[in-house]
Amino acid sequence: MIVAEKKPVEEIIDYVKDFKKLLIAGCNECVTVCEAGGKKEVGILASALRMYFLNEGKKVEIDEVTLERQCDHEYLEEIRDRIDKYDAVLSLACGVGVQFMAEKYFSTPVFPGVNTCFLGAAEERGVWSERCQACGQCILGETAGICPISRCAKRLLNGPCGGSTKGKCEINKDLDCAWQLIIDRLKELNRLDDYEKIMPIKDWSTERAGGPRKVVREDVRL
Amino acid sequence: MESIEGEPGDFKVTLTSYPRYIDPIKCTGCGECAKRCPVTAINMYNLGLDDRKATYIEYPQAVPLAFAIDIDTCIGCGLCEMMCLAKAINYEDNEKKSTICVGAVILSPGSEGFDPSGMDVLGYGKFANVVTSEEFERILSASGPYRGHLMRTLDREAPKKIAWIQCVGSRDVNLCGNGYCSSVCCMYAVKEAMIAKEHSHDDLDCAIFNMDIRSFGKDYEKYYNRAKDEHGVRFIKSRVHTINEDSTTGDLVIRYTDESGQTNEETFSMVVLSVGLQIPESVTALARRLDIELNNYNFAVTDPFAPVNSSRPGIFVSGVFQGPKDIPGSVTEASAAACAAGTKLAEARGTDTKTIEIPAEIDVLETETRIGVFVCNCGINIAGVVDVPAVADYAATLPYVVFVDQNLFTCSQDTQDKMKEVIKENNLNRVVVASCTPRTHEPLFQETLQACGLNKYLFEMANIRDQDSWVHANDPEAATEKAKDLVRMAVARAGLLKPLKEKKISINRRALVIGGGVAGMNAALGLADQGFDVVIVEKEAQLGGLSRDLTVTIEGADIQRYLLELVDRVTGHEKIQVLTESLIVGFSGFKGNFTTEIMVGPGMYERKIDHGVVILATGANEYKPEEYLYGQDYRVVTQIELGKRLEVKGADDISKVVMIQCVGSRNEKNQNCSRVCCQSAVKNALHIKEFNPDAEIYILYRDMRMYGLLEDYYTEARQQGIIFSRFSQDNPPNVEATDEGIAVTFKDHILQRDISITADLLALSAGMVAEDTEELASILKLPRNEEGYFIEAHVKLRPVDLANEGVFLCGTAHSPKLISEAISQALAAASRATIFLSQSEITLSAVTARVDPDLCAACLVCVRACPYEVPRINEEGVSEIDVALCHGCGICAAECPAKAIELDWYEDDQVMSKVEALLEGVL
Amino acid sequence: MSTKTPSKLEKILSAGHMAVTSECGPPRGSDSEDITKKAEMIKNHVDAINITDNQTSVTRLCSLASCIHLKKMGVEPTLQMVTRDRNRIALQSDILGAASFDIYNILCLSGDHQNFGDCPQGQNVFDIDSIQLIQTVRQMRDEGKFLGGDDINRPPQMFVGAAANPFADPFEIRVPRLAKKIAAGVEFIQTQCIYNLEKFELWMKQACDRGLHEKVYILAGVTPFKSAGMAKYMKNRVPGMDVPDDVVKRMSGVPKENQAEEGINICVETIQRLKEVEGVKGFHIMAIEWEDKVPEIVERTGLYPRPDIS
Amino acid sequence: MRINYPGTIRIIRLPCTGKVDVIHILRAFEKGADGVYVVGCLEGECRFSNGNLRAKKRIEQAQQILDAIGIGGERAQMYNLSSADGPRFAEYAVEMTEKIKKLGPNPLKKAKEKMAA
Repeated sequence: MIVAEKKPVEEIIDYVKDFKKLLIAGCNECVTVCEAGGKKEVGILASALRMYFLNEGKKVEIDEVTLERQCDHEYLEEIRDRIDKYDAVLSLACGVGVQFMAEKYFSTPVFPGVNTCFLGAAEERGVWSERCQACGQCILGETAGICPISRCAKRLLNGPCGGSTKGKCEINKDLDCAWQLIIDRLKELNRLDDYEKIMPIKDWSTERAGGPRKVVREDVRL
Repeated sequence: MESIEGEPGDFKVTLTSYPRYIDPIKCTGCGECAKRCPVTAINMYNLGLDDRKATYIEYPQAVPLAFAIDIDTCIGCGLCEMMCLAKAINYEDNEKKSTICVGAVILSPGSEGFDPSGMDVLGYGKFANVVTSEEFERILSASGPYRGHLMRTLDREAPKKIAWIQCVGSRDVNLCGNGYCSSVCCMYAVKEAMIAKEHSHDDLDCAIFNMDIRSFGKDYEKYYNRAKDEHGVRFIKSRVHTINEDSTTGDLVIRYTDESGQTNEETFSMVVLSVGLQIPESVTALARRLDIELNNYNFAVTDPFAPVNSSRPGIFVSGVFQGPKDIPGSVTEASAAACAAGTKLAEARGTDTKTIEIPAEIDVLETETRIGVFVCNCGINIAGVVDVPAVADYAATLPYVVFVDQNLFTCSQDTQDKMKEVIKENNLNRVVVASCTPRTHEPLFQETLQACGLNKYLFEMANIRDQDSWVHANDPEAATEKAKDLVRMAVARAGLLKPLKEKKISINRRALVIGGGVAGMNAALGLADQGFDVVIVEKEAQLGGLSRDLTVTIEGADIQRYLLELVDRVTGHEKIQVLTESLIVGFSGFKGNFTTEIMVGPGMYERKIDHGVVILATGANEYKPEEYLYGQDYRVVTQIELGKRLEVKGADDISKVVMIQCVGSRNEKNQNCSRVCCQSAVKNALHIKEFNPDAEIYILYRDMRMYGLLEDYYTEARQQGIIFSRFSQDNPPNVEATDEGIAVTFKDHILQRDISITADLLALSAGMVAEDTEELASILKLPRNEEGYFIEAHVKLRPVDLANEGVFLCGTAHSPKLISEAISQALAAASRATIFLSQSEITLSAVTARVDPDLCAACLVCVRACPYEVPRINEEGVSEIDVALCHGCGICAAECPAKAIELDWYEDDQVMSKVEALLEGVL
Repeated sequence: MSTKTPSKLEKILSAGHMAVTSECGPPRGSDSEDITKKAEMIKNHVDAINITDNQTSVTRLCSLASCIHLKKMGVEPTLQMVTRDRNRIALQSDILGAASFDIYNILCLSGDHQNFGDCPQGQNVFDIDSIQLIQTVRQMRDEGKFLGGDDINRPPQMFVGAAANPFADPFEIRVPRLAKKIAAGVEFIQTQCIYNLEKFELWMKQACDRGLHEKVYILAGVTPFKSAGMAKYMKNRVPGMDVPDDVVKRMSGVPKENQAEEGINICVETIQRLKEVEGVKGFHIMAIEWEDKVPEIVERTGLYPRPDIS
Repeated sequence: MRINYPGTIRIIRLPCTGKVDVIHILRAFEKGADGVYVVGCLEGECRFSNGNLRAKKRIEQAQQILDAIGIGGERAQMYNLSSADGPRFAEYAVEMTEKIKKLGPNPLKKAKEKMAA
């Protein structure tokens, strides 16, 4: 899923301090699951902002809503009838949701309430880590199911570098060396010989290098 | 208790009740009498360290929580009688005799701390800063004489260095005649040292002078290690000669001999004497009257295989009267005694029970909210401070309030009757009582609601006594305002309350006992003898478990004979079904209604058993040593192997034996003490001496943990010339195999040099390891500690329950223990299970969490946050909480990032309505 | 062996001589004298001088310009090139730039992570990695083609090197990794600084067992300690460095004023011992900001004078 | 024990401090409370295993937010005590009251007055 982190309240205040009517919009998908932008966080942020504005002597109205998903038109439509009431929207969805909201409601300023971090997994409650950089050309089949692009600090396709120490990355000893993981798993799979195959220079055009990407599925379109 | 006459099942007990001069039934515990009492008396609860009044309550947790008059100090001024609005004072009260008929009796008269006044050298009574451990407990207590501030008695100065002297009044035949070990002093001394360090504002130095540290209980060794290694408590192996006072500072100089025989001195600001447990004279007199046999230390005589049966049939014993023990042991044994007594009384169960008829519930959701408020004066407890009429008038102005009344004592029977009428007359559908604490009185008022056809959850209390009049007695005006706030808050919440349905679940009155060893079989019999069906699941082909390898107890009781009888009783019992060679493969359900899937027999056919409770008795095994040439040389054996050998071959052919203690215990792999190995060693050593009095026996140990009455055998062993030599963990004995024998080299701590013994036999006191229950624990979702022993719900309060309701624990599955202790614990588990099984249905609390599936994002936060693993993501892909399993803590509701969970009766709106009512108009 | 490039280093190695290389770190400024002075100190004692490429991710004068300065003073440079900072366009372009100045040696590296340097907030590139850079140079040289497939007019003539760290984890792939670099086309190897001789010899032996020493010239890397403090720092703080306890102990065992001398002694002893190891074809002396000691080390190990091949 | 403590406190009962959420604390300030504190069991002695540790985390979170919006994080606190420890309850009540007195009233009160004027 998409993993996001709450923005500091100070930063959010800076965005919205000059508005009079605000809508805080949560999203009931990824950001709820990673506890950054669900209904609960909407309530907390709304309360915090109400207090902030009152303390500043400003009269600001703040409403709360949590949409099922902010990356789908149909769900975003749910606030169509009242969007004009607001000077601005604070979206706690991921960057996708924030933009989709902004596209849809073109004349309403939309601000992000979270920092969208990465595509990751929940290792345990409160610990998420990156697993994928959406490069568009999956190589996991060659790397024993461990992605060096998202998990090696230098995204080396032919690692490890000389800094790998005791299974950890040179930049942070709490970080696993992705190539150590790959080698360990190759060994487990009895495929260590594959290590000596040189990975060719990667075609990054399917990653952001190729510009904004789009998936068009003719089979499911009408 | 004066006397017990008659036979088991039909005893006539004569009791004398001493006068209290205050009727405990009328007394509301308000305390006005004590407040007005002009007489000061010594407070013996704080061991004379502070004062109380002649009208008093012994301690805040006393049951019943009622006052009494100490007639020895009372001057008869009559003030209390004038003050008491409940009219509970009766100066004419006198001694009453009564007779009750019972079927069985349990004696738990307890013990007293040893009085060290007679031991001159320790200076107790002479030097103010020498206190007993009991006094020190009071000093540390928040309800103690110094309110928990660590001070010494002489000058109320904070001590900088405290010493504990162990074994005062224990393990000492010469000075006090108490040859036994009191079993508890080591641990309480360590605990006191840790708490003292916590309470101290400086870096308090704590030293414990001891002969052995006996931290033999479950996880106690870890606590001891923490005290030693992390908190720097010093443990000094020594014997204390004398304690002298430095008269200018009040400090105390301890003169002691250390292990090497050298005499040293060290100065402390305070000395605590760790006094042992002792049976008081009053108890020995009682035992004499009741014709209960006592041993030479005045503990009740019991059989190792019937540990709670006194010498007189139908009379059972528990607690320290049975033998020195700690709180977990006492609580366990109390349950065991209850089981043993209950077995004989099973027929009578439920015959005196009265059932209350509850009228059908009125539907309140569709009707307008009508709140009634009852403000209590609580005599003058509330009214003496709070302006009750003003509060009542105020309540009448609040939204939805249609009725207000005030009462002298709302809890009295007549007021309750009146309240019922009022509720009905006024069609009240929410009730607020502004009085005392819901902790004690909520159930009473809820019953009243139910009697009027109202759901009991339509009730709310405002605590204007404990939280108001009692604590703001000096500011009546503010207290009255606070009372109004509390009432306003309560009314606000009451308006939002909804009726809740308490689910009733029927109980399958059958028990599943996992493990057919001594503990499992005793637990099964404990239940079966009371009429409950029991299924025992044993994975081996035979019953008996580890005890099949044991020969005799240290007292000389024949274990194999006992086992034979036990197996006969179990297999012959019509209520018990035994499944051997069986494996548990599935488990589901909740308290009262479990289903267990079992693969049975060599054919592995599957059976499903429905049952209401589980008793875990999976046991433990002797550790297979990897140390000291075990398995490499036939002359190296474990204590169990040695025991068997002695049984078969005797010991005529062995003349030199070395035993090494703590093999596989108290080390990095297994931090805990295995509890039983010291006595195994002494037991086998004494047996060898019986066969061959000339045999030389060396026991190499780290601490000899011969707790309780076992100490006598330790003394005897030394008298018989068995040599005990201490080694330290970092310098263990060295063992080599030679043609002549096993050469064991160790450092003698008295001689301070290495000694080498070539032994015919080396016996390793191998510790205990829990049976491998990893898979079982994961199937049943039960918690285990690092060593693989199951974890009880609360060490002291619920020693045989698991946190998972309906699951109980006994025997060595809990921790290493002796056979008699395992039997006790098995009976205790049966007793706890009986409480459960004796009901035909149970009512579940309605305070449980509820998921709104429309909001749920299936994020797993509740699944991960719940301490009981109750929520699960169901087939619809949303979280679901089984009310039968929910404990009602509300953690999931607070954590839910989608705000999809509410805790009934504590819904967010209901909680926040109190905040909003309180702060109404502030902004 | 016949040579494929005009590189002096390659010629010396293929003639069967023990090669000696050293390195200079460019200045954090634009004064070219910093580099020429260092080179002056050692130019008679080494066959080629590596110029590091923003080592430890600290911004410095660029490697290519520094190499040009060496070239101008008649010293043979080895251009170190990391893939951290440039994408494949920039890398190829810089290779051509170097070739235009007749720089004949290149060392292909991935580079330290920018986290260690003065711009930890910067973006890294890693469009390709070190092994792929080896392939790139070889393709440009041998096939005369850019990565995109177009022909190069006057392809670069470069002797292609890479680093190898026999001590990094996991040890079991250290030799396969060397093989991988060889398969990619590397011609000479300069190793990480060697203090743990046993481990290096084990690695060398495993490499020889696979015959790798015949496919690539291996120059053993050495760095003299200036002090016991430096030994401890390298042991504890530098990733991928293996400094055994007894070496640290030996450094700490002598008085402070003699520690520098002891460091040189250790370095000299290391070279003496490794000269005898099968597969070692030369030495790469990395005297960090201590270039004036290089001549002494070279002389004391009998590697002076350097062969004259032109 | 009837130990006197300041009359500044009103108690709201919950089954476990684990039921307290950040929003409950913020709302109390939003409505004008000068201070909020949560009293839970001693650490390691939660009846529900870890509710009090969760509450501690939530108080910390509330404190951060209150600091950020100018109300002051110190106004929210967590205390732990055993249910048998009346004196300590009173001690904490005094401590909290003094702390809040020092900090003065909830700044929102003044802000509101100003706006009204």
